[in-house]
Amino acid sequence: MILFLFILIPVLGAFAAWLSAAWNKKLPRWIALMVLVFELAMATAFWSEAVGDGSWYVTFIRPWMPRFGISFSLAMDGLSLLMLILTFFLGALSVLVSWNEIKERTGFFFFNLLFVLAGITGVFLTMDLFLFYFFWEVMLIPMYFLIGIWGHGNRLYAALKFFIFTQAGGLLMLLAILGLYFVHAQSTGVFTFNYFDLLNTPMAQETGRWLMLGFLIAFIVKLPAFPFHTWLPDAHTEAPTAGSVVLAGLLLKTGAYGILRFVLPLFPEASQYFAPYIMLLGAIGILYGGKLAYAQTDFKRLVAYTSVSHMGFVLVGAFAFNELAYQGVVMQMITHGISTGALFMIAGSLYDRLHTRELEEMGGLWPALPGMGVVTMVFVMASLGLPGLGNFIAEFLILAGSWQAQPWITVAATIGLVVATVYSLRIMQKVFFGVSVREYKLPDLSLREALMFVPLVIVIIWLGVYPQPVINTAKPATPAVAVHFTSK
Amino acid sequence: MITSTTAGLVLAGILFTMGLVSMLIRRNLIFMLVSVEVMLNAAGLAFIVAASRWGQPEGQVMFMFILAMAAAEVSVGLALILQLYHQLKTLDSDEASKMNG
Amino acid sequence: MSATDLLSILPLLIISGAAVIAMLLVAIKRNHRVMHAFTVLAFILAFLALFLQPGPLPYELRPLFVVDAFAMFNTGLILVAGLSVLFLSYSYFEQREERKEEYYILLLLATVGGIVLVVSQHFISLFLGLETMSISLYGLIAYLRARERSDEAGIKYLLLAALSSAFLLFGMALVYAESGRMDFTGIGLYLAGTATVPVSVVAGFGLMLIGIGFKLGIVPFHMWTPDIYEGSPLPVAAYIATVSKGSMLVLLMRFYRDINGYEYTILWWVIAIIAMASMFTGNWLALLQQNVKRLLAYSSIAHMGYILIAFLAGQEAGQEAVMFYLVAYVITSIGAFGVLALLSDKVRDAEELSDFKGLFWRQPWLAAIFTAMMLSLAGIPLTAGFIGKFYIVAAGVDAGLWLLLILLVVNSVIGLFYYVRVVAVMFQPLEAPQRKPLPFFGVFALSGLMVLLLWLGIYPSSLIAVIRDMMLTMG
Amino acid sequence: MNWMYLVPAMPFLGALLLVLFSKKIGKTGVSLIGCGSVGIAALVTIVAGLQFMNSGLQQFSLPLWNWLSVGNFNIGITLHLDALSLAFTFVITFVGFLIHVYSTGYMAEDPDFARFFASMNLFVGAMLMLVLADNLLLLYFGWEGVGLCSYLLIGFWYKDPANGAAARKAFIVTRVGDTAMAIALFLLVQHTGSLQLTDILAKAPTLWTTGDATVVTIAFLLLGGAVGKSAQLPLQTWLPDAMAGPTPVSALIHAATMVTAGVYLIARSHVLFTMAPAAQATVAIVGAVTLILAGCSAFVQTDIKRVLAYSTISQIGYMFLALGVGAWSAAIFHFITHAFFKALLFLGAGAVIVALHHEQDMFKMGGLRKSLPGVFWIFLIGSASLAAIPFVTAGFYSKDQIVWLAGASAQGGAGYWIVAVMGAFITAMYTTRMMLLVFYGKEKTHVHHRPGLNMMVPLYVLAVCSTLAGFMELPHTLGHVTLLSDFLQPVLPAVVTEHASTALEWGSQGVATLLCLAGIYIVWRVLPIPFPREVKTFLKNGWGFDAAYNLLFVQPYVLLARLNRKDVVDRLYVGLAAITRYFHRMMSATQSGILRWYIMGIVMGAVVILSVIIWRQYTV
Repeated sequence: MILFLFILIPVLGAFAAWLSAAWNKKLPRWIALMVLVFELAMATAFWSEAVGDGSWYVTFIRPWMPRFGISFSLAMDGLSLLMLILTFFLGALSVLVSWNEIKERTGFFFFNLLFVLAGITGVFLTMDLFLFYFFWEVMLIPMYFLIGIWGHGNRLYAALKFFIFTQAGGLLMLLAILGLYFVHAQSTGVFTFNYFDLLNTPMAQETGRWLMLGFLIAFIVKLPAFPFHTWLPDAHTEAPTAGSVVLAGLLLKTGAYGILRFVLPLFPEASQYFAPYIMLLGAIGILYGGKLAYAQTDFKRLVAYTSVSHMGFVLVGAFAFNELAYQGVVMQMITHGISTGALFMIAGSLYDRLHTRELEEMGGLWPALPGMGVVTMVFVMASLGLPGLGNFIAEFLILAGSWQAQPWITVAATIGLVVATVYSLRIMQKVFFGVSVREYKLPDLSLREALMFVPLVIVIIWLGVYPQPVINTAKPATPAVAVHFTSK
Repeated sequence: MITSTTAGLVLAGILFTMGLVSMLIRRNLIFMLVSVEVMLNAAGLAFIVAASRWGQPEGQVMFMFILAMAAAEVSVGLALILQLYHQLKTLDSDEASKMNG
Repeated sequence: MSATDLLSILPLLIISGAAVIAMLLVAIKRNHRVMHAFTVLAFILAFLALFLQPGPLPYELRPLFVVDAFAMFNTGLILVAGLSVLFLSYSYFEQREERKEEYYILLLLATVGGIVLVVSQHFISLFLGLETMSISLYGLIAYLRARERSDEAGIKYLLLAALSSAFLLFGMALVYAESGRMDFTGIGLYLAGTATVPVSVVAGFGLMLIGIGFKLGIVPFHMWTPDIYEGSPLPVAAYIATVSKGSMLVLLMRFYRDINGYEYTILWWVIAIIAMASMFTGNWLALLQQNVKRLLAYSSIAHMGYILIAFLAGQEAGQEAVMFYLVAYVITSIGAFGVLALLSDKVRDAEELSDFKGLFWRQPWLAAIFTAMMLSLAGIPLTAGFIGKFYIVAAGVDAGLWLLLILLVVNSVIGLFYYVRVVAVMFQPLEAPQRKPLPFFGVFALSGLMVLLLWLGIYPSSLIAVIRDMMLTMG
Repeated sequence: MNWMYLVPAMPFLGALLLVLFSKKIGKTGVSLIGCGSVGIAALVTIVAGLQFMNSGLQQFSLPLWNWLSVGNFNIGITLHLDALSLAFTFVITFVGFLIHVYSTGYMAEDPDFARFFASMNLFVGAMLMLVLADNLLLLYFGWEGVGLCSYLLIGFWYKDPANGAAARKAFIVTRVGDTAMAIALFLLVQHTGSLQLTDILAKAPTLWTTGDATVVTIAFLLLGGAVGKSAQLPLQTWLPDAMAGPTPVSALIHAATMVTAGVYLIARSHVLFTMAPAAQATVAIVGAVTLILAGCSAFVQTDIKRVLAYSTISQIGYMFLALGVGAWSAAIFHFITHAFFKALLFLGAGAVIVALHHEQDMFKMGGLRKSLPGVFWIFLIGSASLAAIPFVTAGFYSKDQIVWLAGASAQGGAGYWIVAVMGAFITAMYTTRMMLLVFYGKEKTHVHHRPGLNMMVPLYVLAVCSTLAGFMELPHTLGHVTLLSDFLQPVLPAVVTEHASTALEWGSQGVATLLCLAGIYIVWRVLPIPFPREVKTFLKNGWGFDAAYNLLFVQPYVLLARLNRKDVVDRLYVGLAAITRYFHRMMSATQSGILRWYIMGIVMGAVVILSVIIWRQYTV
């Protein structure tokens, strides 16, 4: 039941926020914040109790469409739990981020924000493939609105592009889900969308490969991997800060989650067959994304391309089939969510003050904003993979793991660290160093901003120096296929 | 070998085609209406031929219905054409193309 | 005819009778409100009469009619659709200057045609139903005489419908000439008993397909749709999109099943190509369309293409999918046209995309409804359209129609572009929101439709169970 | 020794406090925390070091907490103390403390006083983690951490974009090396399943035979990391530019400690290098070539700090040479003396620079012998050590050992020896030139301000060390003291010498001494040395490496980035959209509104359907 509440509470909160706006414009943000803090507390409490209790902590099943063998089936293991905590953590922060940024139609804004978070929560919890697809699509619309209504200049184009890309991938996944459903029915006579039943479906080699591609495309569009990444810079750049945070921090993770949860366990043979090609795509993404990030002049666009680069690591790691890489992928999902989310928040805070995102118009901000400079430095360093910060753990584990599968691809991916250095340092230089164009008299971190950034900094350092709790939590959730070659 | 049924159907087919062709090449709405009547009657003829082949009344019943329907259609059609003429001052069907795209 | 015979087609009788009484009412005194109330009453009564079904199903009224669960269900669907249209019609026509009362008579007559189509199992009743509906529609389409476009639409529809009827008739004549039967089951028997089906019979089916395809508005017989949708009054457009197309679709399904049409690969391929062409043509045409009515018309072409995929998948799943999609499509179409109707004023219809600018901030509820309808058309979850599309894809996957499904996916993506574009327009910021009071009945009907849409989107099991039972009894 | 964790913890804590409370505690508070934290670390090091030496342990590990544990792969945050790390720790904390104290004077006027000390403390902490790490991952943590601080401090005066560029260059170039090192770690994980240093060094001989491709690859990759950090060929280009940072930074990071991390790494993993002769030879060759190239460049610089920077590269070249020929402890010895005298020289240069109001051009200095006598003497001591004036300087003993072993050790040879003595000659020349330009001749810039006590005291201490440190280790010919190499013996094996004899050693020392004195004499007599201008420019720009890298890597990358700013992949999707729109326009044309056209559509459809059906009927 607690699983259902995880989804239900944000949905109810969403409607409450919407309706309350008619009464008081400031109420929705309080409602949203309280809902998410409550959820975060609930998930964290759950974590402190649940760790070590085997693979699946809790499940929730109700029949939904018996005609098709569809049930409303939720279940939680370590991976889901970690993703859930990340969701609520970033969700609460994105409310704080929007605190003053969103002045128009606050009710509807927070409605959408909570709704998209509910959808994401559902994606992370569901163990019914139909329901998964359902949530997968549900989260698109509120996200579309977040970008399309409260975004910047070219918001409609960006929102539409986002929508169309993910929908195209999603429909292919739907075909694959149904294909799997009927393949399963043919061989066992049981019509079901239940994840656990569909595991180990016997199927012809070729069928498996085609179906796997259907899933994979949906996930790597969302991830996004080269060459399906082009929706992301537009969407990230035009979205309001909270939208960018949710997109980068959470929505992209649903793609990674999908790969770990569905592609690998459902199609072990096909995954191994395609692994080198997919890892290659990942490595190309790392380098290509990094190169594009370097070329950007728009702060948010730059950060957006870094996501392409960082998500390449996920792809490289997920298909390396060993435990190191798997744990690295889980870490990467979390740390990228935090570090990139933080960078978008910084971009938002700067935009608040300067009303521009152009790097060329910034510079020399350090004297005015030393506090923000320090925070930015932390996350820039996280983004280039400085040891001691969470991203390093993730990238190291991924690369150390993938090395054992594909050394040459790993070399290419490792060169990504240099590329990351090049673009990351450019951020610091362009924003905080150099001489200020005009003499700024700007307020440094406000209390609200400090409340946003301090937890982020603490978490990223915590993950950098003591990631073991996360690793322990994710460990029982490791699918057997993911540890195909265990390290010697 | 050509049976009378086949011959009748071929005749009906020829009539039908003639109606069709004239519908295509005519621009005057009245003529188009007439052409479509020709086609309907060709179909009716085909029914009669078929009915006579099987010695059944159904085909002829059908023809009656076709006649009735054609009459209804013509009456509505003429009314509409009249109205259109008031507005466009022409019976050229190509003029009645305000809606496109 | 026995009492049970009459009872079994009671809805049809009620509507027919109501049409006659309505004429008398007009003759006595013109009163829009009374006419409207009377028609609504007739529809409700007819709907209730469905539940008075006497005997076991299927109940045959030889030779023309058959009343089975399938027919009952679709009669119900037609009646509900008609009722919804009626709710929208009152306020729409109330603000017009033309005489309003005959509209209701025509609507009743068209509904008679529709019901006849869904219960017919004979060429004659097919023809009668079709023509009753068509001729009423001529009048309905051209009802707003003051508008030039109305006449243009009316005359176009008349000539094209007559043309297509001619094809249909000629096709039926060819089939009849060869088989000597005009009832569907009889033709089926004839076909079953013939080793090689003569070319004239297959050609006859082909010609019939033209007539049916015209009504369904599928490529290449689709060209009338945008002009007719644009030219007709909005409730009528909604009616054409739903009742006219729906009843024809039902007829096609029945006919195809009775003649065992899935055996003729050539027909299958013809329909498959039509389906593909319809999807692409409809979506491409709608892509940058600025007129919402035309946009809906084009989108309906594409949707008919989607339905044909489920139709081609055949089997149980395919037929269920067709029915579910039809229900979803009926709800969605009426909802969409309904929003347009409520937004229209007495001078013009709210049909340009620019009329929707900032609607969400002016009329949030209407905008929410329209958004839901658009998303349903696009097949986004939480709406019936999503389940419908899922059903079609499931049926397609089951039947292994991968090519068609991939094209469906491509088209869904193209479709998404313009549906979402419409939604985006509604959410554009608007400086000075002006509200206009909305008629209660209209909003009530639309809200009901939206609730239904969401209900079917979230919990479709009830409808699925009904459709499934119905299909099972049909055999 | 259990509170050894305080050694790295104190500087980290200091950095944290300085970041959080910089505004509240004033300059005095900042100085106290900044110097105090490193001072405490130094004290703890001394105490722990004494305990360690008394305990008789060969090594001591202090596990703090479990960092990562995935499957069989375990990494702890564990400190590891042995002779090698103790030597480094001592130098880092001790020299670091002196430089911190010095900085309170040097940076006194800077508005970003607190930021400076925060970064410096962070650096010391990271550097300590590097040398105290028990495993390569933790070492890598320190390794990158010092890189970050180096970046922060080179770009300390961020208002000048050139400083920022220098900082980024330093970070990026070293990162190239780090990438190689990271790959080495992956290989080690793959083959040994561990990154624990003692583990690896113990397992290596059982896993591989000498010269095995894997171990050679690993050694080469580690060397890649080392040359990046230690500014050796081919990644040396960043160090001269790194002089953009404040002078104490150059002293601490770019002379005494961080740049020798590469030496530490190679010494630390000496087993792997011993097993990979090709890689070890490469170490020697890299060192030899670097020391000559950098020495030549140092000779023609005009900026006093750049002279010292090239000199540092060159001296680290010596250390690499020593490592390459298996003279492990000689390298460490040179590291220690170099840390003292180079820090001394940098700080002395800093005193000069401050005195002349941030003038760094040696040709605008001159005659400072009189106006800054204290600095002059100190600088003289440092220079003497650098030039390796025989017998009285630390530099003489450490360099002499390397020169001798370059020829005499088993892996050494005549070629290395010749390069080493040539290097000594060049060193003497550029050192003398620097002394002459700065302290002799006419005074060209007036002295503004004399260094205060807080700057001078560290200089005195370092001067003493630069002289005395040499006596830890004396050659066979001169008393034969082996304090350091004995101390390091448990960690680093003694050098194996071949064809060595006392006579030869005398000869080697004699030649080196002669060349050194000759160098001094030549420069003394004939300054300025007439060089063709082109040669001078070429040498001054560091043998054109910068230009070549710029042309080969930087510019193509920037150009590519600029050309493809809009992402060419997106064109694909834009193109698809355009095609769809084109179809839309094409189809729209069919909806002409003309009735006959529609009829035509239906007729065409009918014709096609009928002909397909009939065709099919008669063909099948």
